Amino acid sequence: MTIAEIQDQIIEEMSAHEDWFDRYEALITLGREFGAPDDSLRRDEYRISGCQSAVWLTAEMRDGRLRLRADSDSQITRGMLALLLRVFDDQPPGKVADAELYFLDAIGLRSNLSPSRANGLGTIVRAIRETARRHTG
Amino acid sequence: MTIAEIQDQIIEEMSAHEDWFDRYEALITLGREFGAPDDSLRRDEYRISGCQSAVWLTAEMRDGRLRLRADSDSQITRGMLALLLRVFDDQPPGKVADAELYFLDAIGLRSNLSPSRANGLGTIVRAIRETARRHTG
Amino acid sequence: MMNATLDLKSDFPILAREIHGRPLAYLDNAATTQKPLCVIERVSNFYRTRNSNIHRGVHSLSEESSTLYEDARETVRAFIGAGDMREIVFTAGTTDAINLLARALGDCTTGGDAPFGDETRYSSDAQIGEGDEILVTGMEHHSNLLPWQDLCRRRGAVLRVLPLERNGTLHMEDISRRITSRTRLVAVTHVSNVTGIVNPVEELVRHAHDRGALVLVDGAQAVAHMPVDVASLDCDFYVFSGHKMFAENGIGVLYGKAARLEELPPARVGGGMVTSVTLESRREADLPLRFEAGTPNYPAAVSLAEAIRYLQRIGMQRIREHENTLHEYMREQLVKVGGLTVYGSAPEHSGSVAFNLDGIQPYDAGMIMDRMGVAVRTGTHCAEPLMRHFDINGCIRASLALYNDTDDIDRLAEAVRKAQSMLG
Amino acid sequence: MMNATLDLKSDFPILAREIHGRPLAYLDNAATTQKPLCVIERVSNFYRTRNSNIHRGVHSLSEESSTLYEDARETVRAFIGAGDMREIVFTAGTTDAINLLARALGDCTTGGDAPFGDETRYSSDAQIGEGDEILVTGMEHHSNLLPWQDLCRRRGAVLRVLPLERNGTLHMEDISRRITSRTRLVAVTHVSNVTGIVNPVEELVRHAHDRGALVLVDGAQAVAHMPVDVASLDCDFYVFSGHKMFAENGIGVLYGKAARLEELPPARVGGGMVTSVTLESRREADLPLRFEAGTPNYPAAVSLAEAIRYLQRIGMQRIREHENTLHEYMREQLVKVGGLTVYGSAPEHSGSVAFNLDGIQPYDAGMIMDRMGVAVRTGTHCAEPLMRHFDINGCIRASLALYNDTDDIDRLAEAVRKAQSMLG
Ligand SMILES: Cc1ncc(COP(=O)(O)O)c(C=O)c1O
Ligand SMILES: Cc1ncc(COP(=O)(O)O)c(C=O)c1O
Repeated sequence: MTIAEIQDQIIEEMSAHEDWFDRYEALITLGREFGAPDDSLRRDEYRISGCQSAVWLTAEMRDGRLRLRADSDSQITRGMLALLLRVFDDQPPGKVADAELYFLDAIGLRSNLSPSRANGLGTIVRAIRETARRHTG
Repeated sequence: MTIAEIQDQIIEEMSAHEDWFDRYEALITLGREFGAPDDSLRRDEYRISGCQSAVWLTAEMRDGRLRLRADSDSQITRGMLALLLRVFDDQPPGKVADAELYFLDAIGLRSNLSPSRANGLGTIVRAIRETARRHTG
Repeated sequence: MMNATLDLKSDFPILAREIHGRPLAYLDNAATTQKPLCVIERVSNFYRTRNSNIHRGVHSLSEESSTLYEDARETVRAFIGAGDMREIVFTAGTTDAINLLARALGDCTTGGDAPFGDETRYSSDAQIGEGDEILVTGMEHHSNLLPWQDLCRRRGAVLRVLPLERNGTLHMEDISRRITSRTRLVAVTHVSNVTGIVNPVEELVRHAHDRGALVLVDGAQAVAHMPVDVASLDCDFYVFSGHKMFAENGIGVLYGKAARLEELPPARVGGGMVTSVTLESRREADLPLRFEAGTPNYPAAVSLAEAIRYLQRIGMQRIREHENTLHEYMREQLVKVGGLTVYGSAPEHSGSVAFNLDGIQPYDAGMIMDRMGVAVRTGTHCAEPLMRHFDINGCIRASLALYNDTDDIDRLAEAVRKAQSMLG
Repeated sequence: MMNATLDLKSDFPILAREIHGRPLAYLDNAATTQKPLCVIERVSNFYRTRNSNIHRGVHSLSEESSTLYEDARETVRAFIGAGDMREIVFTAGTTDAINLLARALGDCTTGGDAPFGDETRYSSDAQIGEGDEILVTGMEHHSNLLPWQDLCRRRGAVLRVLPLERNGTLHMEDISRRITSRTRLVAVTHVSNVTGIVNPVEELVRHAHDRGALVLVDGAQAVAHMPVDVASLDCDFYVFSGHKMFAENGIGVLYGKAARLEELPPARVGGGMVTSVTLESRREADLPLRFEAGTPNYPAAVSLAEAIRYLQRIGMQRIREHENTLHEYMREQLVKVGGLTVYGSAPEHSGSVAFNLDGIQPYDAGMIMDRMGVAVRTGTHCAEPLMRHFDINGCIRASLALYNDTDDIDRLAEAVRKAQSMLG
């Protein structure tokens, strides 16, 4: 699926949850299902600075596609990472670098993008895009 | 005359001047008549710090009385010095140190006494009193 | 038990705000306090009618501003029980005050010479140098740690740390061992900004003075919550921030005993702190102006004086009692909720309670609690060594001020339960 | 000739005040400017509805405050034409900014070692040391002189001075001689706070960069009066104060090219400028937070953004033209009065006119003028070397801002006449 198609899918799924608590409940569930903590990933060198919770991110290229791995000690952040990786993982790096990211807005996470947010979602998105850019051209 | 008598005299004289401009006109005249600038006095060691205009002050004891000399480069300050010396010069140092100073209030110069005033009248009065205190006891 | 209750919320306009459709329960007072209407209006009126730069201007507005600024200094002096206005230096805040002091204590020499500026006025003995020791505690805010760390590295001095007991209190038995004849300064917080533990400052001061060491007390978390009297504490320096005691931001205080301040050269220089300047030299103003280079934040000083008058109308002792009662109630309620750990316990507390929900990241909990209208702070609270002491990455901190009430605490408990149910 | 006239007095509540029964003619703008109602109300509203400490709190108020603080940074960035928000460091004011820079440039080393902190990040080449030269000019405000004097003495560097022509302008022919290969920094004011002379900063920057020297421009007297674009000036650092540009006190800006700031260690340390801390070490935050230790004055930053929007609504070019017209009118009127000396003349002026009445002390004149409702400043204006250049002990300074009009100037002339008649 394309980045846009995945975003549309997420928007549809999340639109079932009307209020904030439901939406975050869903996010937390996603976080729980995101996989076991991976110690090979939870290393200082992979840590993104500027988030209050710890966030780790790595990327490599496989078959011309960007393969992302990420983790966090925060459940909510893990939920957000689950969504972000669903959108960005296994996509061509050029698309990752340039894709318009509208689903966060649509599902009510937009305010999390501002640079002063403690969760650093904006910082994570920026880190993913920069990684992608390094792997293009 | 005592310090109180002199103060009363000054209050009477100055009360003739109703508005601020008249009073300051009188003060400036006093400053002009205060005597020629005295270079033996205008020396760094005699300078009181904390006034915007330069003020010099010395004191010595003669016959048990405090003999004050003072000068300033500001006419208005010289006028104030003229009044202060009229009150304090040639008085016993104990009286100078302790005298209640009410004439400044009565002739409308009280606000000049506050520590933040640029003219430092308060600073000058404090310097005179400290000098007097050094010469008592 | 609730008889000491104050009822002050209506004095603080922001407390009427709603957050996500719920009334605000503001429990982030250790970060900054809200401002009563009288303070907000005082500053607004000041700018509308009095504002002008100070520093001995001869025109009326300037004299009015100058007078109000010096009146504020006197108000602060009386509030903390200092002996003399010359001992009250206005700074931009606590961090600024500590940095200023750290620089003055060690960075005004030219490689071993006497400090310069008005050279004859200072004592080079007052400068901290090679081999000297500075003692901090394991619970200091970064602002009372990093400046000393840096000073030690710059001057070849040694940073020592007074360790903590498991419950987060100072290891007082260690004191006589840790304060040695080489100790020049003990830097200690009056109240922990995390655990709310009140330190036995008077005892520390006695020990330090016995060994000839100076004491700086970081009062950032104390002045808004309890009577503070620097004379009876007998500390050499005391610092705090206006914004944590109901005044506007951008003002703080460095109190220093006059004899101590006289020995120190100004570490920040510029307009306003000199009486004469040439290209090669300067003559410096007397205390306290010597330490106030540049245009001071005189409107914020006016706001601080107004905040102090507000506090005095209520009475610091009443405030202390009210907060004590609430603090106990908060601990009780949290224990009742269960499934959490409270960090730190001591004979005397003030302000903050720090805790973590079992198996839940503080950040996650904070997000949910915010949605419940409850403002707490999460993270390391600029006290990472203390986090390491408790072996945690961070925690939730709920911190009190005079306007809080049991309702805020009940809301806190409710929000904690909600976070547990969503995240647990 | 008066076609560029602005009519803004009603925006400024304080200008409706009476002084000794006369309307206020406020001509002390170089000391501080008055605040428009929109700025006063912006801050008041901020405290009533938004206030909370910033620094990545997770609760809503904290996020609102943080966002407004960073928005203010962006507003400042755009206003002075900086390329990147990371280049805008908030300080307490101009004096504070210059002191911070001076310390960062020379006081973060341990006797010749590399600067410490996050050691790998800095360049020890950026530190000023033994034998290096700093060039200031003969017209600097003490705040742009004393910090360099002190730095030179601490580090064994040499302070050089670019002398002035008789008319008070920089001796530009001397420049190539004074900026040598040893010059590390040129510190120059954009506009003199006494004579109002506008310096040829771009030319100075070119010369300095040709020799590999950095340039700090003190913009305290420029930013409120003319369009300023740091990109076209190409200076390395630019500093100014909010209170001199219609914002509240307690906020200032240190602009620095990102590459230059990256090289420099933070000279003030504490909470908020680190990402992790141990008792022995720290990891520092990225620009600009690395230079903002302690709780920043975010409400004053919000006021600065509001002041900038006010300025932008009027337009800096229009303000410049209005003030130019008034400045010329003021000089003309003073010449017409006669019996006085105006100090300094140059192709370009802004803001201040400095003068003395023949045979009359400025202090005396200022007292009389105040009674006429005219607020001017008298004294040395924190520029004693410049006083010495003109061979005077002090002078009267009348200084303009956007709200002044010809009526203020006529009142000034009238007050000067009165002072002459009383004191002459
Ligand atoms: C040219 C110049 N530089 C620096 C300053 C110092 O500014 P502040 O007092 O706001 O720190 C001033 C004003 O006082 C000034 O006019
Ligand atoms: C104990 C303590 N010290 C110092 C500080 C720093 O205060 P400020 O940020 O106002 O400089 C704080 C608050 O942040 C604190 O709680």
